[in-house]
Amino acid sequence: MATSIKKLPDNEQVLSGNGACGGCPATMALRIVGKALGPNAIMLLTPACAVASMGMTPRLAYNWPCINITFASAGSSASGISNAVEIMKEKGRLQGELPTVFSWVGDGGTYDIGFQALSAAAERNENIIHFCYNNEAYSNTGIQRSGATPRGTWTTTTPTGKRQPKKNMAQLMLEHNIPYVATATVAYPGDLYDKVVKAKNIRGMKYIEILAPCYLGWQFDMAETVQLSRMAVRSGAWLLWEAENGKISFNSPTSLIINGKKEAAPVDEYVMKQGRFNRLLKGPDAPERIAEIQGDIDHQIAFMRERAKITI
Amino acid sequence: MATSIKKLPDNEQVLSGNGACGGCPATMALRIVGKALGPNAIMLLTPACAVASMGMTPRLAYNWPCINITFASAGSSASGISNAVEIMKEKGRLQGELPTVFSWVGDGGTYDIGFQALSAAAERNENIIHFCYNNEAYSNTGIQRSGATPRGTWTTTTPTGKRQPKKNMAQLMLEHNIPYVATATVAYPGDLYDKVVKAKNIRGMKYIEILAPCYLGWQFDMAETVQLSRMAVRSGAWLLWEAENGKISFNSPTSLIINGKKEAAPVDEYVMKQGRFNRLLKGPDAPERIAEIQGDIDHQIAFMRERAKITI
Amino acid sequence: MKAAQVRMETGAYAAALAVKSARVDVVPGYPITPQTSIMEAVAGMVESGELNARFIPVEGEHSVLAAAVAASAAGARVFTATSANGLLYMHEVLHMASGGRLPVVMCNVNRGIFAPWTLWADHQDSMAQRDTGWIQYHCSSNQEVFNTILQAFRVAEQINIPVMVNFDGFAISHCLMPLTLPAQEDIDRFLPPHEPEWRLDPAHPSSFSNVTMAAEYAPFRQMLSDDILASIPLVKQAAQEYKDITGMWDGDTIDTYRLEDAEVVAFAVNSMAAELRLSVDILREQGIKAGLLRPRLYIPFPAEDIIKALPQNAQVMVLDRNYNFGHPGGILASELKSVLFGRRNDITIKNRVIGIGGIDLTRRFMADEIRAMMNE
Amino acid sequence: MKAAQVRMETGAYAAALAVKSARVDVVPGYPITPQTSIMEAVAGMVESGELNARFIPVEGEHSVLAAAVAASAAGARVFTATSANGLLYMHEVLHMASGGRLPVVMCNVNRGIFAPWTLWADHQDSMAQRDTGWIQYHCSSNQEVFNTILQAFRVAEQINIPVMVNFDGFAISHCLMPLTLPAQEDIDRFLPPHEPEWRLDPAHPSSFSNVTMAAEYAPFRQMLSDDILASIPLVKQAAQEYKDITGMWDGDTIDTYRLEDAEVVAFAVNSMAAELRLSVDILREQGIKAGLLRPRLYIPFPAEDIIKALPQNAQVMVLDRNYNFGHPGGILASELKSVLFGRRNDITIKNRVIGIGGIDLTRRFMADEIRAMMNE
Amino acid sequence: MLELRINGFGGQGSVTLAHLLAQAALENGEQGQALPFFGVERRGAPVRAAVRMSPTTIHAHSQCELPNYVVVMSEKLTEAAVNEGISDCGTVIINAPHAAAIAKHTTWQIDADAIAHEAELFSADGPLINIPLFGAVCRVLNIPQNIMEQTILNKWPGNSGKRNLGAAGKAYNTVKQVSV
Amino acid sequence: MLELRINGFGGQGSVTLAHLLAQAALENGEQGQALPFFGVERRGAPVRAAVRMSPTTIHAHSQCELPNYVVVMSEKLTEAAVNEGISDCGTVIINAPHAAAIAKHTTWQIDADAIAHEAELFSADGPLINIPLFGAVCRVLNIPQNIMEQTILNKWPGNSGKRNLGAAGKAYNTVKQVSV
Amino acid sequence: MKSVTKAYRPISWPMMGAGGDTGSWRVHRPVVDPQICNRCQFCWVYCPEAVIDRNEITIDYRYCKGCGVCATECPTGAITMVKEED
Amino acid sequence: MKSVTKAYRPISWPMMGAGGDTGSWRVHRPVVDPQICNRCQFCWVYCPEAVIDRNEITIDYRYCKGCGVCATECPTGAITMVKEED
Ligand SMILES: Cc1ncc(C[n+]2csc(CCOP(=O)(O)OP(=O)(O)O)c2C)c(N)n1
Ligand SMILES: Cc1ncc(C[n+]2csc(CCOP(=O)(O)OP(=O)(O)O)c2C)c(N)n1
Ligand code: SF4
Ligand code: SF4
Ligand code: SF4
Ligand code: SF4
Ligand code: SF4
Ligand code: SF4
Ligand SMILES: [Mg+2]
Ligand SMILES: [Mg+2]
Repeated sequence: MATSIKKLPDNEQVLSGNGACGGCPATMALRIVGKALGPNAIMLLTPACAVASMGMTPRLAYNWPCINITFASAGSSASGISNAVEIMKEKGRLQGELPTVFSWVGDGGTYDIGFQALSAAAERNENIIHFCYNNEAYSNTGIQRSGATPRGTWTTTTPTGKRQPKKNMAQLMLEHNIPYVATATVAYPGDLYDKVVKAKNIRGMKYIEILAPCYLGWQFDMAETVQLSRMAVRSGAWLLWEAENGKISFNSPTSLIINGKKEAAPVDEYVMKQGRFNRLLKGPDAPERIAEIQGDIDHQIAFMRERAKITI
Repeated sequence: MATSIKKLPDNEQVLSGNGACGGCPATMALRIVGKALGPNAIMLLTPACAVASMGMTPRLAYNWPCINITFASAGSSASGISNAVEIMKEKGRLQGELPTVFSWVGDGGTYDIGFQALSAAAERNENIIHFCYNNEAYSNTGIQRSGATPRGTWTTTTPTGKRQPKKNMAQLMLEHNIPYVATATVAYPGDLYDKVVKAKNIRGMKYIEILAPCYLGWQFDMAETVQLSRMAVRSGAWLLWEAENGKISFNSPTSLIINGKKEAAPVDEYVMKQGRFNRLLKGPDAPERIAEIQGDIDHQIAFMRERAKITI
Repeated sequence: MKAAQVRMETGAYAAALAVKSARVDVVPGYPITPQTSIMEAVAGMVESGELNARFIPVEGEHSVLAAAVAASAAGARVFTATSANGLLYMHEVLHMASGGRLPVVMCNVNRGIFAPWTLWADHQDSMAQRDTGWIQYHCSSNQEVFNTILQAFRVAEQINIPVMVNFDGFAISHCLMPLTLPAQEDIDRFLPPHEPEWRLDPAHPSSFSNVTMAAEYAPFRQMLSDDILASIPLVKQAAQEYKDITGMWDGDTIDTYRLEDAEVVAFAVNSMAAELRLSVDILREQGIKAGLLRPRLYIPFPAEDIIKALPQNAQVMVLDRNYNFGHPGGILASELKSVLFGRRNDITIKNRVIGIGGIDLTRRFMADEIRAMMNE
Repeated sequence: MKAAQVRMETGAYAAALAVKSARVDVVPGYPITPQTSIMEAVAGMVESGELNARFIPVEGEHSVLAAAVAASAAGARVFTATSANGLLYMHEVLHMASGGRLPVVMCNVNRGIFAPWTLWADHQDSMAQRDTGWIQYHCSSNQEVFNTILQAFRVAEQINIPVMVNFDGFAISHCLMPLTLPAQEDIDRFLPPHEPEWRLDPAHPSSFSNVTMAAEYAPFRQMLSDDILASIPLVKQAAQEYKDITGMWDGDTIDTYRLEDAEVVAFAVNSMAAELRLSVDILREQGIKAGLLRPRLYIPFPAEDIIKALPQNAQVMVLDRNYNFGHPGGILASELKSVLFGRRNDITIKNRVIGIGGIDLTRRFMADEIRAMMNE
Repeated sequence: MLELRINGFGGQGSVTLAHLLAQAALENGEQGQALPFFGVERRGAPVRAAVRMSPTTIHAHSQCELPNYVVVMSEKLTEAAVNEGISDCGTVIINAPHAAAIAKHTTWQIDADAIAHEAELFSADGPLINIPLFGAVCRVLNIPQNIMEQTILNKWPGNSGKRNLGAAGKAYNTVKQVSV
Repeated sequence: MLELRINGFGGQGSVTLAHLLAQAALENGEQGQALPFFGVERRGAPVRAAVRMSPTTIHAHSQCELPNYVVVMSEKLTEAAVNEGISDCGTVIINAPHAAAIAKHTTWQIDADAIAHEAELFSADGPLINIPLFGAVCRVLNIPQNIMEQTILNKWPGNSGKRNLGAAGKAYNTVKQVSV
Repeated sequence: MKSVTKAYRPISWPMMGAGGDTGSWRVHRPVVDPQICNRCQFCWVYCPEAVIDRNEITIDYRYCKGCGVCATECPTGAITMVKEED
Repeated sequence: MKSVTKAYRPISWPMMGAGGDTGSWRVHRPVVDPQICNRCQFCWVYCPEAVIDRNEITIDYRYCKGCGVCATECPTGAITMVKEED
């Protein structure tokens, strides 16, 4: 059972009056992450909504030491910091607990331009946590396609719908054989909290990806942010799982879908709620388009069900 | 059954008197690749031994149109070329068969600095073949560690032995859900030839990785190049497999090891033949070090055996 | 001249329309503010079929230009666009494009660079690329952006050197202004299809950029240096022929305003140079004989045209929107001094760096600056 | 002064020994010829425990510098090294390092750039980075490489600006020469531990390089420009104190040879400047009053020291090992002209670009060049 | 050259309003320019846009420091907008049910919200006030009503265009100068 | 300043030979410099290295165009090596069983292969000829034998050093000038 | 080595309202009815702005952006969104 | 658009001996004994230099580098490596 809401700690690392859109799922998620990490951490950010939201010099909305770095560099810069604090501690120039070094990066900075440095950090098993808050597009520049954009999605660079399915990023990180990989989303704060606490206490490379339904990019009413997050999980469009040392376990409610205790909701409702899909579903080809989206989801569920059986 | 040696075509795309070391496995492999691709192809090269071997301006040892590109760029530059030739053909500016666009890249240019562009090309399912000739190090610069260097290997940047296991690159490409992925090595030319012919006739992204035992980096007698390639396969240090649309099948002799018809040879002989390992195996910790290497191999065999069972 | 069409367009969309008019084959792209609007427009044109080309949405700018140069080597006409850190990230490939003599045309929508982050215009991004071997234009209006991209393809393909077309982020890229679109036949006359004399061709296998010994390498570089200078007459010719065909003129290597009798010459590029016309008028009203010299071509630096154009004993007020680190002031001032050294000792050069990180440059502010510089 | 030790070392190994002597904390690295030898030496020292530091073998140079600047922001003393395309690939992060005022020290082992590929020395790689806001030294011997790296850390940490230490590939990096190693206590006295006044510290949370409006952004950039110039006295001080402590002297911002009464002044940097001493001797034997002025500090450009040092009416022969695209000739010549404009009209400047892509520069060849330039 | 600044909140459609006004200038046989200021503002945060009209080519590319006209899309912003800068004897146009005259400045008032409501023009953030405001500003700038209407029809051919016409026309005819 | 060029094949140990000579200069109280030329050559391809010795600081950093001494590691290369450049009345040292005198140049001969064989100094490519050649060149340059030996022992403390001493010493004493 | 200049670095410091007085962005205002509220804290946990007091279930209107997430997620319907009157 | 200059590009053309007369690199020379050879073509397929005639099983010594792979892979021992005499 995930930690209950009432048991979540009081500390707030995300300060009120930040620069994010109302209802921002990334900010929502970061608040929970902050409760799990606490103040003794160093945050890295690549250009993204999270940067536009953090306040402009000299004002800061996050209550951590933060460093903005070049877009491709989360994996390498985080490695630089974690090596720096460790050697400075060894040499006695730092006192107290080692801070947790974590990157807070969008899907563009994770799936695309930042993937190489991230993959290399995983290969070196650097002692960092990489968070990907995934809003399935380049939101900060106005919604362009990314490697995380699902097939059939409208973006400004795929006006008739993206042709290729998204990368299965969390699985790719899993196949790097790192000690911890997890997926989460804003509708399940207790689940997210527990995963971050777990990651914080594991040495080596950790990857946590958080689905972040963005009303601006996905085109729904901002008040529905958490609803969309929940629908994504219930329809199987987003799967909740974690893997310690390569062993996958699914988290509720995804676990129910995986082990057949519960049917995944058909994707229609989820899709129709979002302008990024439904604007392309007004033509006669709507049924095939929906079927394609449903097909990608079904494939992913079936695949991960099998993949989880490998426990070597 | 793989195509027999006598049935391999006569055409030579690699010309005699090239600049490679005697006994170069990369050149050996490229010769076979050339027989499969034929002359109607465009070759991309990132800085590597293959470039030092191709002759200096104005002399060229490869009988294809070739382009040298920046180190990180195989995936993106190949995409540029394949899109260029296709649109020019559409517009009637190119006649005849579309040429095969392929990259000939080392492990450094594939596992490390080139991984991002390669991964993105896979996500876009570009119509190219990416070949990785894997000599498990940065050979052209004098043997430094790469993401392909196995744990326990001496290189100039890991003088006491690399601490981390190598990336499972071919599997990572498989998890990108591209139409074709294959592994090969120089000791099995027929197997390599067949895989390249297959790749050539599939539309979309193809990845073929070729283990290339390099006497200079691995530190053995150059005449033994093919022997080492064979030992790598027999010991299970290198697995021969291919995957069409995600369905993995193993090739002989790896298939025999996988389905238990044949024991993998213990790694000792393979390791002891190579200076890059045995120079670190003179101390009392030799047994553990060898056990660690054997452990990585056993794990890989067991894992791929299971992974192959997923046919979704 | 066929009937042209006038419409209201942003600078970014004007660029996209030029790409369409140039019948480009391949456009690799990646988003970055304020350039993104160009890529969005091009992607839209390609998907709608309005433009028969391939749009390649790669994963970062290093790959954008890597895809572009390779497509160019394959014989395609290639365009791309970027800004600020996107341009910086391309740096390695910028050198490859010029060294390899690949005639790619790229828009850089000028924006200040990281660190720290800024979204707004200054010229550090493109001027920091001055040693990469690209020809560089600076535009001061939407119309000039459109016109220059077409002229750039012509020059690039004639001399086999890539060309960068710079214009300010927001002040031009997001500024809605009237745009005159010449008839497509006129444009086709001005810019015939790309006919490279070399390309990657299986029928004639040859290789590009192998390792090269100094004896061959040095002459390649010398030729590049020479040909960049040799592009000046081509730039003039392109401007002239474009005028003959479309009737439009933005200047050739330089553009001047009330310069003939000027005693005080404002020297600047890009959108601030347009605004400076109004500053010149203000100064003239105040009884100061002011004028404007705007290098439209920044690389190659049009030294001879500038030396010819500058009135005797003029005070030249160079307004840089960039820093020349290691020297006081900006890059334009330093380049101007270097070309006037020993040739125009009559000229006084004064210099200020203004407008960094998007500080708004109004006609009044710049007129005041120039007046202040006079008493220095 | 404690007893020093003399040994034969290559320039690359001399650099690694300086890193060890500076007690560096973090060294991210990636191989590239001819720099690789430095990283191999450092990796060896770290694994053997000779140097208590972290070596991070990242996957490419963009990541090398990204790891370096971040480690520096965390408060570590950071070194790295690269060459040619490795340096070009870092370009975006070079700007971040200076804009963020992070005192990283990096060796660039000069090598010509792609396209096409060359392995041998010229200076296009580092000089194309002149607008990135780094302080740049050029060294002309193994000993100077060692000495300069230590001085560079001092200056970088005093003024919070990254420093690039340049020396030629092979001619210096792979040249075995006698090297004098001062005692470690002397070095520790010269270079105390790094005490940054700001770092990423959970006890005092603060953020680095958020989006910044022009009103704050512009002053940051102005300060960077000012502080780069303000480093000149620190460079001199460092050279002087290093001399006081170790007895060794390579010049401060500039280094001269037989300059006082010279009528013909050779002006060049790096290893060719060492060889030029012999050319000067040859010319003197031929009755030509030749001398040498070698900027040891390239950025900031030591304008005042050069203006002071140049004899009246001298002919300055600038020998560039790089191209200043868009202008005839090389970058050094153009920078020298710009600083002499209006200040030393007595000086004649002539310029040639030589040694591109590793063309061997012998004392005789350069003496001949200079003689030829005299009759131009 | 006529200079105008729009002050509003993100989501109120200030960019479209600026574009419409520049389009109207062209339609009216003049040169027009719309130059919004873009930042990292989110929906709800204050935003600005510059508009210029001139019979001759417009070379200015800066924001309008001292515009002849200031359009205030929400009365909350009135004071801030005026303090931001306006030419002496410049004119202010305020969207509000009722507005007080601004000292030393000709002041016009229009209830764009009400008109939008009536015409059932809505966006996620409430009434689409930029259409009526466009009508009102055209009136204040003495741009003929038919030009104003043509501009709308060019932008929205078809029904939405028609609905907009009504609202804009109503505003064109009801915007009134506030007497001191 | 004394300048010397080594011409050999990749794998023959020309770099080590150059380093040893430069070390010997230091050992001998002079300044030394070893400057091999690096390219993309593979084992077996022709290679070059420059060596300089001087009582005063060495500023030269170029390859040796017209060296005073040329060391030819394989007689196959003799002609090429001499044509590459040598000062008038420069000296040539050739590794060969027997060698003919080179016109206008003092010529020395040493059978380094034989000596290496004898001393059982082998590498992957055959006999390790650079050790005996080092001895021979020292003799020709009049570097005292003890300096030569000290240089070897500094580089290879321990047994391999000893074995090398023998071979180098033998060469030191058997290298002979070829009479014309 | 100690720095001799106070390097002018682009540094920022934590504060509320780093993004401005974001309360002014509101179009609708969330109003809690304490009678109906059951103190489940759902609104608190989902509020991206951290403006809800988890114990009092009161809202800091200086910064509340009026996104309405709290109202949507409230299981008891204790929160209603009312139009801001300007 | 047609180019007006013959752009001086770094182009190379296919030719044998692009890496030089690589035969001179040889330390040992492979010698085939036609009596023993069974024409299996193993040597041909593994030769990195493409200097073995697959039918005649003869070797082009201009370029053979003497790596010895052919000799090692020859199943019949028909190839022996003999020291090059200079
Ligand atoms: C090298 C470089 N390229 C492009 C950009 C422009 N850029 C800034 S934010 C951004 C989008 C980031 O997308 P993502 O990582 O998914 O984060 P999100 O905006 O969606 O939160 C882009 C493309 C940049 N700052 N640097
Ligand atoms: C950006 C950049 N970084 C580094 C290099 C230097 N470099 C050239 S070849 C090479 C090694 C390539 O290794 P790999 O790809 O494995 O090919 P191999 O040499 O092993 O055949 C390196 C590091 C370069 N040319 N460009
Ligand atoms: S665009 Fe989406 S992700 Fe970005 S700040 Fe707004 S709500 Fe958050
Ligand atoms: S080093 Fe190895 S891979 Fe490189 S050319 Fe030589 S044999 Fe081939
Ligand atoms: S969600 Fe509703 S019921 Fe629960 S605490 Fe908030 S207001 Fe009360
Ligand atoms: S409306 Fe949004 S910001 Fe305001 S309290 Fe509710 S959730 Fe928080
Ligand atoms: S020795 Fe090597 S190169 Fe020569 S023929 Fe045999 S395999 Fe080919
Ligand atoms: S491998 Fe041996 S037997 Fe087979 S063809 Fe070659 S030489 Fe003959
Ligand atoms: Mg995103
Ligand atoms: Mg390799």
